[in-house]
Amino acid sequence: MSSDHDSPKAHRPEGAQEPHAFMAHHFNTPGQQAGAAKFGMWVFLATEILMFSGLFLAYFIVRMHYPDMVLAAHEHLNKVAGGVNTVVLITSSLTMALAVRAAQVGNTPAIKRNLLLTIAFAFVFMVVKYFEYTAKIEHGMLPGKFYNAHEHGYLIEGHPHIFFAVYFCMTGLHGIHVLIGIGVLTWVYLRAAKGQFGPSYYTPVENVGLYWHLVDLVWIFLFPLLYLVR
Amino acid sequence: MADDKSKNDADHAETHEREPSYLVATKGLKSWLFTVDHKRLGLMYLGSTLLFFFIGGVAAIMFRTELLTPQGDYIAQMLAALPTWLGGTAGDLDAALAQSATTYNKLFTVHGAVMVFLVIIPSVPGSLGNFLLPLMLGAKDVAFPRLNLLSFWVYTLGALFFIYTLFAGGLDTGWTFYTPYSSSTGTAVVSALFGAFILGFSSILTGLNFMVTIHKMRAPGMTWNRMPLFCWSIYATAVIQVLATPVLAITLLLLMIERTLHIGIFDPAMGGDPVLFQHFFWFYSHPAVYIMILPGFGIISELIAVHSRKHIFGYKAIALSSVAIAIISFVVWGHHMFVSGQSELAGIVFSFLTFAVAVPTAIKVFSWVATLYKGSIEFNTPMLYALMFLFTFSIGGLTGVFLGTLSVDVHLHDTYFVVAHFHYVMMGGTIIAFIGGIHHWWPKMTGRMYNEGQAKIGALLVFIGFNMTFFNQFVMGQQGMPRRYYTYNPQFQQQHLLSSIGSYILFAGLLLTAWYLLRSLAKSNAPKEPLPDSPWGGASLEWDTQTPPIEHNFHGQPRVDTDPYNFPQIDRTGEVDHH
Amino acid sequence: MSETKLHLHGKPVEGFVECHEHISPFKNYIAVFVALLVLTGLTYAVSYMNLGPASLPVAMLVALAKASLVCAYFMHLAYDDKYHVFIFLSTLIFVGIFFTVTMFDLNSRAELSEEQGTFFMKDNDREPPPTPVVSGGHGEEGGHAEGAAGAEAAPAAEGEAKAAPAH
Amino acid sequence: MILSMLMAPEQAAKAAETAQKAAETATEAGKTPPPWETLTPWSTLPQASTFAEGTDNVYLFIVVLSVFFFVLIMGVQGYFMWKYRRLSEDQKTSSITHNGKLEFLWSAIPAVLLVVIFVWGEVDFLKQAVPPSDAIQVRVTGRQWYWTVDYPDHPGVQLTSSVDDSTVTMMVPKGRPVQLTMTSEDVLHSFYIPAFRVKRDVVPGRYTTMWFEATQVGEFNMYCAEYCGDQHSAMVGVVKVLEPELFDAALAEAGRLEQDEGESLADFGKRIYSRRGCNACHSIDGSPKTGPTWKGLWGKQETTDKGTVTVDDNYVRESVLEPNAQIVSGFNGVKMPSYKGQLEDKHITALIEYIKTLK
Repeated sequence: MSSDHDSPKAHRPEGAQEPHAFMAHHFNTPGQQAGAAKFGMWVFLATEILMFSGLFLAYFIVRMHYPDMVLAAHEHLNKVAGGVNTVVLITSSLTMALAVRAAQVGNTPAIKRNLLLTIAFAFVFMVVKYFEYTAKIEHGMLPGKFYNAHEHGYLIEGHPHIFFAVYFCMTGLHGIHVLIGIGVLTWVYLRAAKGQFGPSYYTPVENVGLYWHLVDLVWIFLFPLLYLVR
Repeated sequence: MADDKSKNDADHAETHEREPSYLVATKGLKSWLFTVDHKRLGLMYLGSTLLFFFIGGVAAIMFRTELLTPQGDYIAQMLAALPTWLGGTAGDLDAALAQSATTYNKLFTVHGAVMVFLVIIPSVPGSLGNFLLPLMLGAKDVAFPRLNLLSFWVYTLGALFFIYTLFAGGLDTGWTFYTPYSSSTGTAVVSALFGAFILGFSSILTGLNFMVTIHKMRAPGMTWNRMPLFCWSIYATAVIQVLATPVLAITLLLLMIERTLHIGIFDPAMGGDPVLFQHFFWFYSHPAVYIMILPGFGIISELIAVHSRKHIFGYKAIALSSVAIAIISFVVWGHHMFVSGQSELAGIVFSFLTFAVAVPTAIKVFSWVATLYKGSIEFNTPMLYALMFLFTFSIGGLTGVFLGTLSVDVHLHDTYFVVAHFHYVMMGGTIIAFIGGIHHWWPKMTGRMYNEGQAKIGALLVFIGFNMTFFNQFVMGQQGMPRRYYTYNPQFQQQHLLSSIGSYILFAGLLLTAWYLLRSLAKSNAPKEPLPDSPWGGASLEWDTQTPPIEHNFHGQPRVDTDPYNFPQIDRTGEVDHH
Repeated sequence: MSETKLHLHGKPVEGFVECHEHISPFKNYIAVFVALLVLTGLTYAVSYMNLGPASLPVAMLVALAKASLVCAYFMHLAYDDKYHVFIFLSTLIFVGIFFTVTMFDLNSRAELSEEQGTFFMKDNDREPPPTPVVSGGHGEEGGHAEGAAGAEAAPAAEGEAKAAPAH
Repeated sequence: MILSMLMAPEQAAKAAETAQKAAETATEAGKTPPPWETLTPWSTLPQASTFAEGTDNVYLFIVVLSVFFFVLIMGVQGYFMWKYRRLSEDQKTSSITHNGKLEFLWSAIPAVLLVVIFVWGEVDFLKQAVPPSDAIQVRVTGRQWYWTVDYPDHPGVQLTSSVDDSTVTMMVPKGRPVQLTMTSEDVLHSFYIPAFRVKRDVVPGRYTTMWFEATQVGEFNMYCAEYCGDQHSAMVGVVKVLEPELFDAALAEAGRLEQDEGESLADFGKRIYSRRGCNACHSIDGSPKTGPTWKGLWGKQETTDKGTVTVDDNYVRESVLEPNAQIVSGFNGVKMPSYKGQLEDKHITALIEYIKTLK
């Protein structure tokens, strides 16, 4: 085992990027840092997928045990609101991807514009969600012991409290992810406004983008399962 | 041993003045609490896991005392008598007696939950993993040092929830939280669930960090096949932590919602399915068993190779079997549920897959024994623990075969046989390896050497106490003694007596170990000369730096051109030199 | 795509591929976006066509197609480090294991129960009949317990009717 | 024998003596076996069902294999430890790093043996999964914390376990298959008879089944094996195996819960108290248990979650049939199962008479 003791800079191969202001001390090259960050993000996405998978499995099992109840209960969800939200999220995914592209080519105004659009769509999503939730709460279509839709004149056969529990768990956890997304998007926007991103360093934009696309991915499956499937 | 420096260390001594170690590089409480140095975080994890190990151990000693006699009244009498010892009047014995069942249930739950969630899962990855991984890979730190700090504080937060649970009425569900009992009992289930939920995130963050570190932070020349086996086992562990723990998080979340809102996914009274909870729970908790044991495997690989100064036998087989175990561990969870009301067909599939795990495990054990062949074996404390591990873990592994066998498991499930089996694997495997690892890397971590004579006595006590406690529990289980009974059939009294006495010996051995380790830290025990870089003659990178290491681990960037088990004592004569 | 290589003893060092970059043309993003909108419309259409038992697999296939588009082009998996693809796919494999094995148990358990004359959900064939579904565990909230019991009386009867032929 | 056990329950808190008695009745010889016998696995656990031998054979096979491999590993390890101990600091070590043939062998041989064990265990397991069609039907219900056992072919017969004693909880004839259909009223339990090598979880909201055929006359311990709360360790009982020709009559006698001639109503109530699981939660000596004690209960003013109430006929009756209508304060966290359909009016009347005697 050998160990030589000259400074790490001496080992930087020719043609490698120069270190930027945001390189941490324990990395040797900016490329290593960017690669580590992106790799970490993908591993994080894997954990997110597995976390949601538990809820999806719960949904499938409830559906298997009570097929008629799920069919009857899902009719009470607002398909239009769900559809609008789907389009909103897909569009926000597009703007997010364009923000990353703008960072890659070093167009700071375009990064800011696209990030702002993404944040705006996220807010639209949450507003629609708010109206949906309000309607459900008014109709007593609540999870578990709070379920009392029959008192509001909605009679659903079976154990509809389970369906609405699954509905609120899934959309609720997804909604929390959207809220967190708004937070990190704002953070990235503020950094972008300071002009910190360019072709040599755009890891935060890219990673937040990956996260946002995952939020979109989850909704792509949630929407047909909860709102549409017969 | 201690005076035998490897060639590289001699080089070091020539080229470098000693620099302040990471322990003293910065000063003040804040420099520890908010450190991003993986080595300091490793020490902090070590301290906290050992603290909880003590708490869990005290709970165990208390219920072992209760089990001295078939009737369940010892703890009640102790609790009632406690005020008199403190100088007051005796407590209400009747009230204590009426609570003695609950007290016992809370004690074994505390023992299980603390040992699993707060000790064994974070122990080796958190302490030794954090300390060693960057050193072994030749990196300055883990990939995300601040995430590492966050992970530690998340662990602390989860631990606080557990402590809160203890004071808010305790927890009596058993560490498995089976529904519907956990959704109906009156104890502080939600705070415990939330604690475990938070601890899960600590585990995920640690695993994620280690995965990225191993992928991206290896020193130049450190190929996958030149990584020390400890890194391989940490890698396999990290894969499980990352893939399985999120499912635990969502399971505990659903259970919390079930308990507070009665949503009817797990609770049959509301239309749910309690067996579904077991599927969800064991999908995490079976792989979690390998989160616990795989790092132990890694430690043993290092210890045996270094202390017999021999190239580890079957490097690739050991490395790949770790990964194989990690993957297979995801498809065997149903062997916890053979009699749970799971379908027989699923039981058969799970049983078959369970046996598939046994093969890579057997490969490891055989390879370790083969490593001893024509070695130069030094019987110092770390090596004694490694050899002890081979003994106890072999028993633990072989008894696993009984429990994987369908018809035998029907009889043995939820009896003391299971208790004995998993203590042989968890305590006799992970904890023994952990203690061995602490001794092995103690000089590197602290710059101090413990008292070898006391350490050997401690090891002997642990070995005798452990086997005395748990071996006859196999017999008891086969005779039909069910788990989690605080009163029991008097036919088992002699065996319980033996177990309890064994547990006292084990406890004494562990206390002795803690005592001499702490004593070695005293100022008066500081060595006159700084300890050599490699007191055991180890050849991996962590022995290549100063003892204790400097703040940024290495002077410059280490480069690697050989594997970590190339000891200078290996006889290369008659061999074609290929490097 | 840039690859940084370190050299040791004149040979490139393994394991030092650091980061991949790829800049897609603007029109690709728009094309993917349009495709996603079309597929969303398709999901809608399918749900109104009422394909019976096929509706779930079809809806899932469409969702899968949408997800693949997002992953491949928005998340750059198509051009990315292959190891990221590997992580992503292996995650899906583990999700698959979790789903299939659990569902396999539930399905085969339901079948076995049918064969053995035992039932998945409780029905009222015992003498004496079991107590109402809501047990005293929720008794603290008296009002709720009654509400839930009312809501559940119907399903219990329904479950009984279904299970009866097997008995 | 059952009656003799009913004499004991006065010192409910001191479970020791009664547990001792339970053990005595459970062992066939009628006394605690000598210590050396408790330490050998085979002396105290009879093979009392048709499954027992098969299970034990697989078990023994694995024991033999395990001992062989353990001795092999430890023997080799011990030999190496002695032979290659470090004698000098510069002792040379071998440069061997692997051996493909050896590694293949020690992967393949265990793999083959494991497949054999798997198949063997699986065959026996499948036998346990399929009950014969002519099996005697038995219904088992688990509750916190006692078992009730009903026989659909013998209407009116019900046996229960008791928290203070190991009483006969189940009677089965020798040499006839018996199928248990089990469910739980509250949480998970597990019905476990070690001597028969059978065990099955009892799941609320669902029926699980298991079957066995006893091969030995005698009394065998029965346990709850799935943790179910406070008195988990008191959910034990005895399974009594009888010659088939004695079975029907003995069952009818054991299951009878009628007032005997010459028995006072209060004595009858006392019998019900211990035979229907009341003693699991209610003491009669004033000591606190899961439920309110019955000592001095009659006529007492109790504060409940619905206001105060005097303990009279109506309140006792309501508490038996709808236990959670009015819960005495301090006992909110506990749920009592309803006895509707389990206890008839005459039983409740007898219980009331019994409570009146507990001053």
